[in-house]
Amino acid sequence: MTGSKIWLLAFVALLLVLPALVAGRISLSIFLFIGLYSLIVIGLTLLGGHAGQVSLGQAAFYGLGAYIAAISSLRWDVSPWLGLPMAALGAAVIAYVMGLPIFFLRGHYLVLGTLGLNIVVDVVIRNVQHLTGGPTGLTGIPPLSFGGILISGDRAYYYLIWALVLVALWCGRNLIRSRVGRALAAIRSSEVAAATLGINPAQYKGLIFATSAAFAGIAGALYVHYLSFVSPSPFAFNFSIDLLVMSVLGGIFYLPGAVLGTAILTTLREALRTIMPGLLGSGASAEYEIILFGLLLAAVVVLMPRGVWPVVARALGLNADPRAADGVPEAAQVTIMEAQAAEGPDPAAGAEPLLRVDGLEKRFGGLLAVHNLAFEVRRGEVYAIIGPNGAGKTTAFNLISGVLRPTRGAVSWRGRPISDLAPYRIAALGVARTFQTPKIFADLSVLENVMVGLHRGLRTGFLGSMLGFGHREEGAARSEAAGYLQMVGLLSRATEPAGGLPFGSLRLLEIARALATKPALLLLDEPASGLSAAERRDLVRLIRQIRQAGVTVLLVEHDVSLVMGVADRVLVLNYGEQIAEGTPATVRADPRVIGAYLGEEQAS
Amino acid sequence: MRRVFMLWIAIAVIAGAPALAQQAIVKVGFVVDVTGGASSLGVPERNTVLLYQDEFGTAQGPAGPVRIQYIITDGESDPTKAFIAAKRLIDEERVAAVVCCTTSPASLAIIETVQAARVPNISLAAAVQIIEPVQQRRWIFKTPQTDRLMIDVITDHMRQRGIRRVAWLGFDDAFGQGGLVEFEKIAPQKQIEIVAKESFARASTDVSTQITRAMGRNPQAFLIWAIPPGANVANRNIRDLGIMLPVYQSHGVANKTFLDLGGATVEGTLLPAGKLLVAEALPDSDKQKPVLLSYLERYEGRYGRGTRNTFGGHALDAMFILKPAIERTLKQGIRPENTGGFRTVLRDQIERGTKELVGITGIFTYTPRDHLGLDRRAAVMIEVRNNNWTAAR
Amino acid sequence: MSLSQQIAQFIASGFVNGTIYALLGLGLVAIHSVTRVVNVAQGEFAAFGALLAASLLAQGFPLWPALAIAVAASAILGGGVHRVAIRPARQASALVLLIITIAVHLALKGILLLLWGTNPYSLPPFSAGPPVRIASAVLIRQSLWVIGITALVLIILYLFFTRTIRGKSLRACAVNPTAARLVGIRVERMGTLAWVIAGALGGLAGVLITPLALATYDMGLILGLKGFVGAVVVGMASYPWTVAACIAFGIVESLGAGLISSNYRDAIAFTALIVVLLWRALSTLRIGLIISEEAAQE
Amino acid sequence: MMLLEVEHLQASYGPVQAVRDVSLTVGENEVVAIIGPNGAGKTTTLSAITGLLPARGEVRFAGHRTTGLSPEDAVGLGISLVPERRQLFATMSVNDNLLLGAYHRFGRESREAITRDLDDVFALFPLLEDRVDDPAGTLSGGMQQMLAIGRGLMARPRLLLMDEPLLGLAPLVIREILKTLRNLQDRGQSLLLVEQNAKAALEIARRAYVMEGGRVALQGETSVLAQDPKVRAAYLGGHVEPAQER
Repeated sequence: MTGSKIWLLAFVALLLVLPALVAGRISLSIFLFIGLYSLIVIGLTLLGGHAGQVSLGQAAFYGLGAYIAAISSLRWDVSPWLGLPMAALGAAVIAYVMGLPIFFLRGHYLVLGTLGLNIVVDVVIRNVQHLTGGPTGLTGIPPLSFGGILISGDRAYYYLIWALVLVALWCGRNLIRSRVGRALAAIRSSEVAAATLGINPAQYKGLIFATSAAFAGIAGALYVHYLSFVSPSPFAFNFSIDLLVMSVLGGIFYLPGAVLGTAILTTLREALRTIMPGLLGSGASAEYEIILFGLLLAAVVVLMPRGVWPVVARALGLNADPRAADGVPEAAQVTIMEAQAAEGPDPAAGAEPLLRVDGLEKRFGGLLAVHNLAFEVRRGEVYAIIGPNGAGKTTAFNLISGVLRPTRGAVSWRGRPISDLAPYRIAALGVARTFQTPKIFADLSVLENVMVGLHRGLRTGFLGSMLGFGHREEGAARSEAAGYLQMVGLLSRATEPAGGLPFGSLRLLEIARALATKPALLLLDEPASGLSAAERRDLVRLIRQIRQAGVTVLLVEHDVSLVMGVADRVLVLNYGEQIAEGTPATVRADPRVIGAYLGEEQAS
Repeated sequence: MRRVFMLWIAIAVIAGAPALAQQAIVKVGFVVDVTGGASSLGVPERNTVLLYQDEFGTAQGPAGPVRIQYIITDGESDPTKAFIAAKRLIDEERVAAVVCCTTSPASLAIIETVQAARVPNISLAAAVQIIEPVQQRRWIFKTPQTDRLMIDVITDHMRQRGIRRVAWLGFDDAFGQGGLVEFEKIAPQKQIEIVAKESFARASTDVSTQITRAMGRNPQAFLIWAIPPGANVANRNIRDLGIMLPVYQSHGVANKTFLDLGGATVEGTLLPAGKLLVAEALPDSDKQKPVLLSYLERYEGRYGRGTRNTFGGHALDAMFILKPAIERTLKQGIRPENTGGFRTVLRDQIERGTKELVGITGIFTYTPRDHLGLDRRAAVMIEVRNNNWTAAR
Repeated sequence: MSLSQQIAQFIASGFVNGTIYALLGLGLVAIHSVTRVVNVAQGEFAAFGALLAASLLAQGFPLWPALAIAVAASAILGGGVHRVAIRPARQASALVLLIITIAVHLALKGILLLLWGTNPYSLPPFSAGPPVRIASAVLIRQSLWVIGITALVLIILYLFFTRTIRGKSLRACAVNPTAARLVGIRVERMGTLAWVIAGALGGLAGVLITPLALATYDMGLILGLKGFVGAVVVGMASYPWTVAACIAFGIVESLGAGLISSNYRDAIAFTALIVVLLWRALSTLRIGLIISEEAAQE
Repeated sequence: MMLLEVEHLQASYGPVQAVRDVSLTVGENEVVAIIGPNGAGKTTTLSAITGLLPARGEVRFAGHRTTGLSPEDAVGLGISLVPERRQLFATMSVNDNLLLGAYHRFGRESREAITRDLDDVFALFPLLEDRVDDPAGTLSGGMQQMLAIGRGLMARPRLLLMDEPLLGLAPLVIREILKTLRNLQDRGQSLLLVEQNAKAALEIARRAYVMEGGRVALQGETSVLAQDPKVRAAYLGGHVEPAQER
């Protein structure tokens, strides 16, 4: 049995005996509220830590869940047990509908957007008095009952809530380690990279927002049935701040941190409430409590910016990283060649070029980055674009992969215009790319990075992932990903965090990841820059291997020698102008190319 | 890192420590809002308990004096926090009775808890739902006048002045809502038309928008249902806009803060309140007068002249009610260690034994049908004159 | 009162409120542009300044020296917060810095509570006299002080940022911190300076609003939030646009409350805010994903 | 004594150890170039010398050990960097950019001295004077580069480091900048120049270092290096893999 399992069992055992342990000494309600808030914070951790979306509006969903449960059981006589899923679903649906637009916002805008949402919900609850009872609230909400068994009293709710917390932790853990979890982590690292691997960031962000809202909604429903009373003030945005503090305090990247942070914050407050009067006289405490609380919070966050959990985990001899548990993957099974061979001949081959770029232009403010770019890439070739820095090569790549919208001109894929498509749709067509500065998902392992590339080929959905389905699929995916790693020579480092790889390996990893999407066209953006001479030789070998497997390659590079070595055809750019196109030999002989690269004097 | 854990364990031990000490004392738990939005009410409540806890610190039992310990906890103006605080008092301290809470939502939040735990509770909040329906609120009493009683007094005064069109300006919270509900019920009975209903937040810094809107409906008077500082902001905005209509406020402004902040802008403002504010002006025949004067002397002696307010009075009334009830319970031979039995008998004693008890807020007589125990004698109309409380004409 | 009179009144009171928000918003922009911190405790500077001014006045200080001391003390408080709480954690993520300012907000609130209690305090209007009529709106004299002093502060800030090398170096830190270091500007010290300015602006907002709306130890959060709204809508970058956005927010808030429903005052204001944010976000998205991702990394 | 002496410098850029072992010197009134392919560690070397990145090894400037100093201090000592991609204060005016270049001199020297140097820069780049109130970001690439150099000069550096001053510029502009650099050279300004445009760099510098993979691969007089077949191969292609191999 592993250390983590022993500690988990110990934790569950502690939860079980806790009521008996504290009976008559410490009110169980504190532990009950720790559980209740943990439920919400787990959702916030999934959202903030794993998907990178910081919400300051979580109390709104807690409130929505509470009011849905209260109103349905009190006003509409819905069985409280139905109220629980209704609260979860209601909060989730509202979160998804409102979240989709809000997630167009980023950074501070997202924080402000969710905060605004919280305030709007709060105001609406206060004012729809015929339903919500207004600011005074609703009394007499029935307790939960299941087939005649009444859930009432602290113990019953304590066990129910903590059971749900354990379920939520389990679901969260499943989610993190699943295909969906990887996609979310990828989005957090780089939305652009995730999108070019075929992941629709808006959809996933909306879904995880909805999930976190569902957790909060369930907590809200439990709250009202436990108290049998609801009023709007616990759901104001101040509580959203509290929730965020809990999750950061415990460690927003770690699920156990959600419970830990909640426990610390709640017990700290209660402890201060108890200790301070003892030190300073009855009733004279409130002022010091807040000060001390603020100072402690600041100190903890300054000293442990990743939260308390990693520190605790180390003390317990655990590995805090939820992903590190898996062992080294099995040997490779699948390679790029087989995948491509299975695709069969291209029906349009010969008639239509694979990729066609026509009169492409991109303007940033006053700067013309790409000017009247036009070329065609034929199936099966290695086509290279060379030119000095600042010649607009990378911008061209961004236009082709849908990451930027062209100011003018068109990109067509097998004869079909694609310049209006989102990057994840273009990826789905079979276009994969790498980036000039590798956009690696640094928090994922090397293997998982490649598995993100496999994302579109896997089936397990959001709910399935949460419930832990798709083990077999995962196993196969791991082997397959290992195959791609072997191909680029990184298999031995599969379990390492990708962020720790040396620069040259990052480039190779990015190529492996792109290959895992089984592309028809691979765009390589300056793959040789930053590589040592030996690494360049490996790269050339790899590009040839990829070409032999039938994948078309479009290459942007300014290392002329490398391009000359691998390309079938070369396009030479100079300041947004196409000065030559043809085979390496033709281009090399072109006086204009020599002029651009060696200076005019030498050319003459 | 081990040290972090040790610290944590130390905190846990200290936190749990009070629960370990069990003596033959009767504990009474107060949950009042020392911080947060309702702190202008909660602080005088706390101050009063601190002032009187020694005097009310012993109960005469048949086997000699028994100590009454008062435990004060901050409800932080948040129903959930108040709920947890009350829970802890009941479960950990095993108090004989709780006095909770300062505000109506918090008082409502703990109803089921005190009912289920069978602990007598005295609420310091206004809403009538806290004690009604009495059949489902057997364990709950309250000391402040209800909004209904106060609105009754105000509307009578309005009629007397011939005011028929009133603009309502209330907080957008439970306090404001509670007042509006009663006003809407009572106003038609007295042929008063509510021409505008505007609300504003506790933390508002400017209410002139709402006032401007209300003025569009030509009211003859404003009725503001708020507490300071919001109540002052509204009152001041009315005067700043050059509006000279009569301004009525609620009993929520019956404290020194209102006068200090208001200055000239609250001159002439009318409000209903307990007799405490105008105690000196009462006729000597008034039964409450000596009690009021004694409280004032003590409170203002400690916290400064003019600091009188009715909220501390509500808390003191709870102590007035509890101490004799505890003594009667002890006399029945119930030991305080028998927490459950003690609570049950104490509840009965509060309900049956509180008769014509002269308190600060009024004269209390609880019955199984009435857990408010006050009548019209408990409120008078007051007018601010020369920045002081005077009996209104 | 006719509808047009009412609207004039709504706009006037919204304008005054917006001016106060603007002072807080400016402080937030100063802090964020130099130190990349969203300061939740900004409103506490206002509360501190206001409460201190009230106490000084009660101690017998004349009005103007009391105000000046209060604003200066708020400035020192701002710089102190940067030195004590922000600088030691400058390497931390934006989220952790946000949490630190939440902690600072709590600690400061507690200290204010300890020193001043829960009672509200008031300051006298800076000058006595009957309200002034402008068009059909009534403005009390303090409102004119608010607008006038804010305008003066804006002019001073403008001159500081455009005419002095210190002001220019502060802007330089915001525009390009790396380049600023390369020309020898000590960005960390500039960070403290930004916090000092923010503290002063906060304190000023506090003493300006107190004659209108009273000061309490917990007045800060809501004030700061509204300043934040104005600052973020224009991207936490531009001083003049922050002022415009804050005033616009004040007017929208007031008009929404006046014309639609005062009950939904905040809901209307924040819905309008979300709509503006979305419009901004979508217009960035039209250019492409990379641009918006880079914008998010700022 | 050399003005700048660097021995066994090591530095990392994020996870990449971009500089593994670099030793170089720059003398008074000397122009030295570092050339090499993209990613060879040239920029990191300059960053490490100015203190933008933490470095290990030995850096001495004018006889004082300066390893690990901050860029703010470096400017005060007389090391000024014209960074890669110019790093201008884009929303601020040309004039403000130049004044900020002299930031560390304010309060120490007279306003007149600074104004004099400002006129000097305008004499060097007359085009800038016409746009003196325009935001730096609205200038063309070439003028931005001139402004960046001008800003560097405003610090009155004993040693001016330049990172890719010719990057992304049109040939005509390149000639203009080169002319200025020669001009500076004639005035006795010490220069350490990082450039990918080997041709131009070798032309202007007296000595050069060729970097590859974070190390100095070759060094020497530029006249010698320019004829070196390996240097020619690296910039003309064919060095990595002969094309005929396919």
